[in-house]
Amino acid sequence: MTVTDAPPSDGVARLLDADGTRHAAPDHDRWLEDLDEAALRGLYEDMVVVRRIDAEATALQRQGELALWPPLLGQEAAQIGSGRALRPDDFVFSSYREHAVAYCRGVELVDLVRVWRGIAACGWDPTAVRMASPQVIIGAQALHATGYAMGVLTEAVNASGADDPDGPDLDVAVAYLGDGAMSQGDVNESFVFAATYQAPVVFFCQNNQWAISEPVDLQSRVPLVDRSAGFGIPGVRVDGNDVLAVLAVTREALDRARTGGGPTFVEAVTYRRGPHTTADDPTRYRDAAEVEAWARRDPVDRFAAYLRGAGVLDDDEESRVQEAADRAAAAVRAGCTALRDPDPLTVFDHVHAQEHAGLAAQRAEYAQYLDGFVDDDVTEGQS
Amino acid sequence: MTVTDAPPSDGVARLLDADGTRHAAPDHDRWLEDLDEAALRGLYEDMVVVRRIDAEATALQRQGELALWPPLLGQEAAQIGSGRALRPDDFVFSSYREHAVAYCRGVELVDLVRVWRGIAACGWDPTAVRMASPQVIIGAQALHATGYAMGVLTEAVNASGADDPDGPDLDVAVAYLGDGAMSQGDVNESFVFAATYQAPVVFFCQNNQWAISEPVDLQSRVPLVDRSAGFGIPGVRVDGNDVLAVLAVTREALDRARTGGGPTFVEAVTYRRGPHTTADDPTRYRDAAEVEAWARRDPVDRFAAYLRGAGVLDDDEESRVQEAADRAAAAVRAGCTALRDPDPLTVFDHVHAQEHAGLAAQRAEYAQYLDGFVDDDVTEGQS
Amino acid sequence: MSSATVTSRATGTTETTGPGGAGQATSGRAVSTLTLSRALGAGLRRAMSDDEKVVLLGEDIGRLGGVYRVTDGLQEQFGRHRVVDTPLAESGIVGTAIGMAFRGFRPVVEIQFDGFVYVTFDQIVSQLARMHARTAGRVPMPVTIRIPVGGGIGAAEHHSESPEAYFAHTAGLRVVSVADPQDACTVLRQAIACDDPVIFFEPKRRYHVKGEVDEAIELDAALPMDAARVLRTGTDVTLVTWGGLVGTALDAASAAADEGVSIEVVDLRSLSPIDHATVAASVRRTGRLVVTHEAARTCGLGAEIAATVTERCFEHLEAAPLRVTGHDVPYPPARLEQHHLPDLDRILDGVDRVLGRGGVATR
Amino acid sequence: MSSATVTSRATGTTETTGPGGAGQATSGRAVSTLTLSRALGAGLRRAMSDDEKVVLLGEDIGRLGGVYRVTDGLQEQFGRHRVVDTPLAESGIVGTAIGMAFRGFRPVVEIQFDGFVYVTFDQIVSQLARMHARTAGRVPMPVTIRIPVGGGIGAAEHHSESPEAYFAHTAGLRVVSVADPQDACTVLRQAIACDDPVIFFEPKRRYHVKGEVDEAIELDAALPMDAARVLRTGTDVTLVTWGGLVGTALDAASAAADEGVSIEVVDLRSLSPIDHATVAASVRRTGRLVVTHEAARTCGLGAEIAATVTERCFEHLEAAPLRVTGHDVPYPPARLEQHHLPDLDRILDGVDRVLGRGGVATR
Ligand SMILES: Cc1ncc(C[n+]2csc(CCOP(=O)(O)OP(=O)(O)O)c2C)c(N)n1
Ligand SMILES: Cc1ncc(C[n+]2csc(CCOP(=O)(O)OP(=O)(O)O)c2C)c(N)n1
Ligand SMILES: [Mg+2]
Ligand SMILES: [Mg+2]
Repeated sequence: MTVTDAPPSDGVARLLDADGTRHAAPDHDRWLEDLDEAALRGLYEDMVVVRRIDAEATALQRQGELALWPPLLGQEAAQIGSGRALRPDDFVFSSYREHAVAYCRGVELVDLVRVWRGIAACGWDPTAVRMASPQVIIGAQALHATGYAMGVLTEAVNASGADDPDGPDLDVAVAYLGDGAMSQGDVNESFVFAATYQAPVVFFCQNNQWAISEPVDLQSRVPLVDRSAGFGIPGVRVDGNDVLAVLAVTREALDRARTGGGPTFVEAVTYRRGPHTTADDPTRYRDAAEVEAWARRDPVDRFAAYLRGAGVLDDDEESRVQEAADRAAAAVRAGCTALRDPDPLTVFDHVHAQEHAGLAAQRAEYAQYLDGFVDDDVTEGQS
Repeated sequence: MTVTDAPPSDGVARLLDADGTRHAAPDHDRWLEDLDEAALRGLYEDMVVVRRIDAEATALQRQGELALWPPLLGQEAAQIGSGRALRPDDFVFSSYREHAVAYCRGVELVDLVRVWRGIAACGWDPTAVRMASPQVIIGAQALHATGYAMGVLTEAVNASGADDPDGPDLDVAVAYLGDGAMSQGDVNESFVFAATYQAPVVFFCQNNQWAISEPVDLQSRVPLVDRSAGFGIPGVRVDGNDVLAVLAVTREALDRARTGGGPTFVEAVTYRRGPHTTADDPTRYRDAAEVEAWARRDPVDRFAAYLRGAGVLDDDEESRVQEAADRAAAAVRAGCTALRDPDPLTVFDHVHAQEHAGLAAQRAEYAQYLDGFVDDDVTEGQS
Repeated sequence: MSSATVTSRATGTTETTGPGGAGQATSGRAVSTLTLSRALGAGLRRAMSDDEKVVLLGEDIGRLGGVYRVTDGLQEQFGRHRVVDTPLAESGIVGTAIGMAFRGFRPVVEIQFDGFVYVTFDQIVSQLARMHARTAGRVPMPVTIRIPVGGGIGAAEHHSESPEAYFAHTAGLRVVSVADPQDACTVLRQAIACDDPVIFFEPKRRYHVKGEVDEAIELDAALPMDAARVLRTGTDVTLVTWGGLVGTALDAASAAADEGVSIEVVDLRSLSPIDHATVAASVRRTGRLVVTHEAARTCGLGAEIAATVTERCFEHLEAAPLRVTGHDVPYPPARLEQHHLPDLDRILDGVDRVLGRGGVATR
Repeated sequence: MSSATVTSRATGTTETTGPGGAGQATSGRAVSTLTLSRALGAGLRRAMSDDEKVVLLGEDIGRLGGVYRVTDGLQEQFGRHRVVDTPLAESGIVGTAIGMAFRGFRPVVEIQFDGFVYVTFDQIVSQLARMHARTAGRVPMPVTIRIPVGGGIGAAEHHSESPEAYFAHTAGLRVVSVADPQDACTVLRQAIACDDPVIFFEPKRRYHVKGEVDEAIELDAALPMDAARVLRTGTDVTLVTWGGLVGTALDAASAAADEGVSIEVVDLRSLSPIDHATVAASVRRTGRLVVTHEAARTCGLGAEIAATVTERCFEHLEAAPLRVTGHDVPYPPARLEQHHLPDLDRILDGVDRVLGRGGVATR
């Protein structure tokens, strides 16, 4: 492996330069000691696969199979690096673009697209994969993560009987949020609560430079990483296109939370290379040159270059990985196109956990209405 | 005057010790150069008068003349020092406890108690005194102040034609808020907006250590003054019981805003010596010892000691001031007890600026209803 | 306009405690006399003792015991991790309660006053109300939001609101309102035990009303949380209300009886779902409906009740359902609130009008 | 339940553009054909040209021109101090707009989608709506809040809401809803010119509907913002709706006419105040009322309209007013929205039922 000593000079934790050069950084490296070649290849495969899935979903949207898709192109390292740092018992509260995090949580491939096909509000069972439904209301999930973490603490206190459990080993809640989300009241309130209770929560902000058409400097004239200190929460800025650095800082943040050290704020500096969603036209508000510049800092290329230099990746491995990616994409496509629309009456399902007389009456009324349309000589329809 | 050189060592801007010893502090003193003896006596009189008004209002509440009163006892320096720093054309957006600020704005004495007698939602004409109605929803006013300041900037830009008006002399909006308010989303959003637009607004936070029964460390584990930097807003911590220091830092902050330097956050460290409101019983949640300790740092006593030491205050002047205070209190009392309940139909007034058919009908209906009660042989009632 | 000399038909405005455990199954235990606010505290204590997943969140609920002392003593008993004084941020309170529910807790949130609920509106209507549906039933939200509600107490701005229609219009929530100490204790326990989010309204003006309370009543045997109840039978007019106006409605019924008008008083109790069956059954008997509430008239619950009763009882109605409500104005300053709130006279005026007798206004 | 094969009675679902400037006084200028979204932009441009105190605030409204391109080109024309891209915080947007109104501006706020309005609910209902009353008329709040509203566009969660009842229930606000390009342009200009805060709903599903628009219409001569209008006269049933369902209602009326049923269609336009006079006059002629809206039924505007019509037209009603609405559910995923939204068939079913003909369900 090529490892140079030059530390990054911009206050950003970085282990890999854009060209794949690896820097030694003892503070971060100690969180990566277990990474053998297989693990490195695993990270690479993860990034390639989620990029391929993302491209496939974008294509599915263009073909009318999905109603909408928010591409993650460019944010693979931020999402895989952080997602792979988590323990199975941690719990993720994300925004809508964290497909790669969901992938890390073990969400079934087809489940990644259910929401975007317009057939469900949540594609998976949050309790099974320990990841909440994608949140559309910007920032709301930061409070959910904080409350979850408060619950983790309460449980620990109840279990130990002590006010400050000794040498705890806590599950951690992770809130994913964007640069735009930093302006929402809810996010700032979540910092207040997390700090007050020293809750085991990590705020992972992907600063992808844009909130739809708004550049990050409209949200803040100082680096986002500076925000948390004023709430009493340590902040760390990491190169979000460097999967190793992201993995390291996330592991450190998780460890702090796990051991009773309270919340951490991570700003992962990255870039949304695609449109905000498939409904967006970014050429209206940003320059091709900027997009180009960030393409040269691409997280996947960078990691590939490093791995090739380190002899961990060769052409054979590359084609194996590409095949895995193609298989994943094919699975997404096949799964997606096979998805059927839900039964009409499911509109009424799960609105309440216990029967609600008013809604039960509406359901019966609507069922009767639908029955009025049934052609007696037609056999029962699809689904 | 006794002026020592020992600077305060706790990061808090302070010119007067609790015993009235005056420190030299060139950075702050330069904002006080115009203060002659008359001005110093004026500040003292202000503080004594508002303390007396506050006591009278508390008494009026105990006697059933007011429905409620939130005493400012202990916060006179913070409010007079900042209130007297303002220009007439600045605009104040306050919370509910800023009676002394309202006094500085020239609000009529009786108008201070209208709201608390339960006969009006705002005691004065905000456009006349350039101070909005007291805000009850914690933190909401911080956004109003910020928007007002954005408007000031917009006007300046429109007037000058230039994007960044040269050598501006802007009106400033001042938001008063409490330590508890620092946790509200709206306050944090106001920091975002103020920073983004570099609006001429000063956030003046009276950290009086308590939000009803909650100590400030429940809101933040780090000093409140640290909050603003992470939004890109300079913060300054001042001894809120030192009227000179408060005056100096507020003047500086206003000057920054006025000249295009953008927002400032001021944390004035003070103490709410009385109950949260007359409905509160603080003995349930705080110790007499703490209250005692803060009584020894009293802002009025401190300033009196300094002025006496400096030969600006003597017994004659003191009785003149006390008489002025008594006159003000008497005026409040006389004005208050003379206030009559509003006419019933004013319930419908000013809900809309232009006639609203639905409400007009309700008004007519209710007027007719009231007319049904009129005893023909009784002459028209009170009010 | 000249102010009118108002002569009330009421002989007095003595607080009634309501019928207490009407329709409640008691388990035979000794009952004690409690104020409504103490009864709420008793309900909370029992819910917390029964289920360690019950936690309380709110401003000033710990050492102070809440501004109405409802949680008095609970932090001492259950510790500061189960009775949690929160930072001053309501969206934060409800948002973190949602997170705790994700972790399996049953948070009970106190919003200090009705007027402070709007800053957390999104967390209630977009998050709390929808999470169970959003997750296809995987993540229930057994969160109870306690809100002191309504006027009549001479309070400052934002302390006398009646926001129930906002929540009754919001799918996914349940909304209840209690009017007497026994209901306060029992329905609060039912709300906490319910797997759906519940907006729980506590009428401020009745916090000090006393009544007999059996804290240990069997929840399943008690009148269900979503049932209305007839508090007084009558034959001429059905009078529907809830919460703070229940006492006034009963007083009105007494006063009307003296004049020979028989009013059936229905305490709606549940505002979502609305027990339309009970209301409609009553209106089918009386042929006339008056609904009274403190909230503004337009799009208030009165409209929903009137519309549904008309749908269900059209052939039985002798007159159009009539609403006696707060005006479409921001809650007025305290000294004017009696001209905003329905009182005994306005209710009787409404009753007269629905009976075609003109009412005060046109007498 | 087995899914049903749905056979629509509609021959097609062609978009109608509505009657354009029905009831509008034109100043004789040449008109142009615009989509509803362009008509809104034209209205904004004119309001900004007429009054330099008009400023726009919102997310992505500048360079991007808004996600629906309503503000396209306005920042270029008026500069970034009058067309202000804001940080991503709706409470901040409305709160600062209030502050700007204090300074004498007439802010026009864009909330990007209906579902994002709840995070600024307090600033709207506790601050904006009350400031004029709070200050005894000293501080008017001429703030217009533009909200793309409603469903039928296959959108993601929180992008298809119909929150009008929340605002119609809030004293101090005006609430309007437009359905065609001419109204879009004119009513938006009227809203901006109004000294009261106005919630201005833009039906998303009609953004692309085209119609003739006279941008320069005299505001005072035009149909007032708070008036309803009869879009199609009829004798059997009055059908009241607004915004996104106006086109559907007109289609339904056409379809019904083919079957011999004469429907009078009222575009309510103003949701606060409601022009009850126009509605009641129509119901007095027809004897029957159907109200249709996308929002949930319980405590929706339909209840208010039904209740008020019953109050005013009791003797004229042949049947109970009937509501055809969204269900009391969170807005469903896009592929199910057709089972939530009233459509032509559900409206006709309601018409049949109010005519005592059973309707689809019981045929
Ligand atoms: C409360 C709210 N306001 C506005 C929106 C519309 N909206 C959706 S995504 C987005 C930008 C978010 O930017 P950022 O937080 O940086 O996340 P990114 O999309 O870059 O991942 C906006 C404004 C929303 N979903 N919720
Ligand atoms: C949104 C909101 N939540 C709660 C309250 C109730 N409340 C009134 S004052 C107060 C404490 C405020 O503390 P702080 O901001 O420190 O101001 P202080 O009273 O000390 O001047 C609380 C919780 C409120 N008025 N508004
Ligand atoms: Mg972003
Ligand atoms: Mg305080």
